[in-house]
Amino acid sequence: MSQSAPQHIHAEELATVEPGGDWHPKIVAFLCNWCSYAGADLAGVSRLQYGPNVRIIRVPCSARVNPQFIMKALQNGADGVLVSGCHPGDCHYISGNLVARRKFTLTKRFLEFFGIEPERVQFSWVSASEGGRFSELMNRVIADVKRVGPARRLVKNLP
Amino acid sequence: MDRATIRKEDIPKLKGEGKFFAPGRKAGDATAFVELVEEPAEILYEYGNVRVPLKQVFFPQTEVLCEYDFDEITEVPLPTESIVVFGARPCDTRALAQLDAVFSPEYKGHPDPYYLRRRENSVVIALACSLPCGSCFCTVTGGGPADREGADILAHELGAAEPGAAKPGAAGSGDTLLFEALTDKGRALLEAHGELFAEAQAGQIETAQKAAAAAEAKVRELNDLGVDLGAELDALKRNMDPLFEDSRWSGLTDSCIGCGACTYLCPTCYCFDIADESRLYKGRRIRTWDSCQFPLFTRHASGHNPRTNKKERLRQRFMHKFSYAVENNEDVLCVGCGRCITACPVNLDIRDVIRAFAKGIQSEHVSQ
Amino acid sequence: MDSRTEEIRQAARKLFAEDKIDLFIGFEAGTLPLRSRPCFISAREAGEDGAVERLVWDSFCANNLAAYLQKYHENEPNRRKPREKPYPRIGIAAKACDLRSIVALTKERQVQRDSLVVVGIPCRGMIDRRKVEAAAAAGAAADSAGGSAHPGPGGAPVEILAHRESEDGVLEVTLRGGQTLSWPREEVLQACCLECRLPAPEGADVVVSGEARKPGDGGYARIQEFEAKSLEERWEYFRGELARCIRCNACRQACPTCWCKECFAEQTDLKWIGVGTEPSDTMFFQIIRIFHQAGRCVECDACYRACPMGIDLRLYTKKIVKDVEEAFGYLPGFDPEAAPPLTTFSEKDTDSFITDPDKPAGAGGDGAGAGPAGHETHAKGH
Amino acid sequence: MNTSVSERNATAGRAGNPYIPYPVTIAEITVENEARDLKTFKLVFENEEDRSAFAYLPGQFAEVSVLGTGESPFGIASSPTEEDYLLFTVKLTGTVTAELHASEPGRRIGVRGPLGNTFPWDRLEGKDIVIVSGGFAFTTLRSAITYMLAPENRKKYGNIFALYGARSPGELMYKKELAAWKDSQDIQLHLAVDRDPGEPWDGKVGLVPNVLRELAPKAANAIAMVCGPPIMIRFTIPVLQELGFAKEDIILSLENRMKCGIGKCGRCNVGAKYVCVDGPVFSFAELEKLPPEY
Repeated sequence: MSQSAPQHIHAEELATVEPGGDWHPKIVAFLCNWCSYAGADLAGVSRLQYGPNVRIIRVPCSARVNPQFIMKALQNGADGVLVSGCHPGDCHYISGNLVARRKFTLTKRFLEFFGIEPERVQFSWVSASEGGRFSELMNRVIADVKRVGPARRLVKNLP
Repeated sequence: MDRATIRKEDIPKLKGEGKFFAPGRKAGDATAFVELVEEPAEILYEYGNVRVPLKQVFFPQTEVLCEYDFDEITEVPLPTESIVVFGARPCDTRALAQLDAVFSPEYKGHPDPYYLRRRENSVVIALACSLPCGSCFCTVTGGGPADREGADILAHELGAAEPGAAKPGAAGSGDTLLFEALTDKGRALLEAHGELFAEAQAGQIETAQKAAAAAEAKVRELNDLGVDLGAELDALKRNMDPLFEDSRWSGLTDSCIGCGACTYLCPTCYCFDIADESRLYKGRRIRTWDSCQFPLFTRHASGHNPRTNKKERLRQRFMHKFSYAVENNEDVLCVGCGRCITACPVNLDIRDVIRAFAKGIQSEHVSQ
Repeated sequence: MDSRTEEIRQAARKLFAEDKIDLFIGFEAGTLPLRSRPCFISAREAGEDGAVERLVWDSFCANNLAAYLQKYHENEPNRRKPREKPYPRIGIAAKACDLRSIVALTKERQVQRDSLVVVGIPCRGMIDRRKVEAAAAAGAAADSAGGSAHPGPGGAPVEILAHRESEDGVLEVTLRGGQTLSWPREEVLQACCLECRLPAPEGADVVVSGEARKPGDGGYARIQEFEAKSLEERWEYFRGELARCIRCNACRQACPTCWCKECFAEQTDLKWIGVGTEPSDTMFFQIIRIFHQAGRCVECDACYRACPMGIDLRLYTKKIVKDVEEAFGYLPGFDPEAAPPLTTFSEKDTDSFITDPDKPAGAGGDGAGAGPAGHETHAKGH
Repeated sequence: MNTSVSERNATAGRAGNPYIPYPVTIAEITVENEARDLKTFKLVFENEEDRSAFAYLPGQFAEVSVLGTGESPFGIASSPTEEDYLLFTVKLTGTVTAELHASEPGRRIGVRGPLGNTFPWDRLEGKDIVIVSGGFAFTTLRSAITYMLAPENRKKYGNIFALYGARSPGELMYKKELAAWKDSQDIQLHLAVDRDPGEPWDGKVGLVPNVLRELAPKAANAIAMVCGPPIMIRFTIPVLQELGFAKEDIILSLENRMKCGIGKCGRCNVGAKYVCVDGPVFSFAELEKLPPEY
């Protein structure tokens, strides 16, 4: 198996990969421009170590993240999805993340209800000054996803 | 050997090298959904009709046309497996004959290789309908419970209950079937499996004919819509076109919610969509069932839509079946199976439409 | 037929006579047993003999009529000039759930409440025709020695030719073959009616007489039971049900609060899902479709009834209703002022689902939502 | 009405399968207008046998196929007399056109066709030709004019009159061809813009129907071919009738949403006629009998 998880892969093939073995999960992170993305930046500038498995997508605000984004990432083969915004009360747009929090509360519970592993889709708050927190968060998410193994549910089967 | 009998338990032995489809129950459905499944062990004999029509076997909901990697196309080989279908109701095989016409190279100049290939490799055994339901109106559209069109073999259950018999328990209790070969393909199947068949007795043939006649009378009794569409194709052709502007359409379509249940479950509706789906540059081109009831069906890229509202879309569905198809195909694109009636979430009933326009269609005929 | 049929007709007649409405939406007798169907009577038709007399009320008026209103009361945010024609005034026979949908649509400006005359009907519950068919099949099998029932169209296990409802709440059906079977209607009511917490319409303009049924308990216990299952079991149920989906959109179209002009499933510039029946596409569609009903769904089960393939996703609609109520204390009801839960927030909203790297517990477990199963997977992982 | 597809036994797609496109390469991309939303794509077949199988006449269209995005039908803007390539002029509208517009020369794409009927070439022989067009619908008429002006064809037709209008001079397409035709004795070309362009302009000013009335081409022994936006068509037809053109002698080209292009998928119908096989070319007399669903 290659360094990164393959983009298109059949469920059976995935099952042969040993969870926690050589496999590197692919994680999509939606980060708000004002806090979490800056936090990720700070983590980089500070040379804090975290797994190289993350594809960061910068969004203007965590409230911009539609549950469809998360579904689309999973359908396209992401093994994990992280959404992170400013801490409640710190939103650049005053209340964006508070509205988002309601949406994410439901999203999180709903996906688990269908049978999507809770480790797959995670939400967090990281501020611009929390480079350390960001790298810890990423390592936590990567470890969680590694534990549950490659995504099978919701992955679209394409040639 | 044109007529022969076979025991029901031997039916699965007709399966050739390829696929075998027969009515069955799909697991996990509390509402007795029935589909033509590939598991020959549990053939269902007692059914009014299967929920998903026979078209699904030859014109699957999703068909891969080709695969591609960036700009390199890989053709998907045409289906080669042989197909035996057992137990399709005559309305469904009649619908198949209509689809044959649409997908043939003679229709508008091009063949549909996927459909045609499956049909070439198939033998379709119809099972005469002894149990017409309240929503069946096959006789109105030119068919009947023992219609032969589209089938290679017509099977009759011997010892099935008379329709409407006081005791329903006897339905389908006979364990012998009478097969009538209708085409060379049908005869070939009978010959290939000669050991399973016994010669039909005159009495058995008579029983089958009687049952068929009784079933037909039953359908006529259940649903006399005041018009015989199959017999009046010329009148239809002349009289449907002016109905395009009829003011009754909007009343007939008020309750439509615009879903595609009627068209997807219609055995004759064949409209489809072609779409690409890929991840990065690798993917496939598929075609899938589509429905004239969806606004997107006709919407131009510019946003202009020739059929903007549900009245126009519903009218299209009926005009296609009762007018355009008659002009293009010399047939009504409806076999009276009643699926659209039972599947409709709001009980919008095609029989109401036929009844509403029956007079207009027939007037000329009557005055002659 | 319900004795209130006549009251509904009178209400409609009066509204037409006083020129208060241009259209009345109610129910008329269906063309199949166990069905009544939506009926539209325009002011022009109302004058004709027998037009208003088409209206009926019985235990089969299950469709949520609010689904039709948006078409007449289109919200046109981009309109520059004021509307030339006023919105049509519509009288509508509404059960409590229809009215709750109307309230939800009003809040979202999809329906002009001022142009509606709601004839509220205290609801006694509607009969579930699939339940009746299943009960009839079982009854017929038990009754006729050794035989089986005459099957119905489209895979129905039994063909019911006619039904009759008595005033004292008994449903009698006649099967092909002449057999009759009967049940107290309470036994064959829709699950959503048995569990309904708000059967009496509040805020209707006209209310017909009669008592609504006793409120149910909401049926959240079923959800808790399902939450307690393993992830694997939950996934298998979902996968199994959706394997039958044919993408006909009946669920979406029947839903009164699925009102988007362009569904995400049909957006082409950004293609969210494919048009075929690939399982991940049908799943994506249903997950998002139901999710979009958060704070809107009134559990009328229109989507379930509409499905021609008998796919049962009622667990998921109830789940979203339960989560919205538990997390935000909101139940879509009759109050037009209550803000929809996803348009607002509270600083006290839960943070329990957040992954906090500073806390050891970690990994995604939102105990509140996942129930024991979340922890179970977690434990399995170690 | 015209040469039907089946008679000419077109295969439409690779290996006899009408759903599989012929591979072609984009050889050249020309920006046609100032708004830059019209580009002409010159496509070259990869295989000689595909090129010869793709035998078409002006008026027909093809499905241009961008793998991964989809297919869209476009009228063929080149003429069969331009043997080495196909031309399609594409307006930036939806997803396929956006992908095409974002392409560079050298990209490999696909083409299925030729599809649909042709302009009524048998009937046009020996007649005077009146061409009226507005906007970017001029594409198949470029094909028709190029075809008729080819030396081997020119003597088959009488006088050729062409009126082509656009919003402004910058929106007129095919500048090179227009310049050549203006100098040609074989065709009387009139160009028009809707409003005074505020720049040097030696053509007409006015909407196409009005300019047509003013130029008043003769209807005797003539057939008119009209392509343009619906609003232009609506006002042009009465003018042609005033000039004495019979309904049968006004030739129009329709477009509707299409997928298969071969009369199977069911969406482009106008009444019982399918635009993809019975059309896109119809006479006004034929269209009058059809419901207005286009």
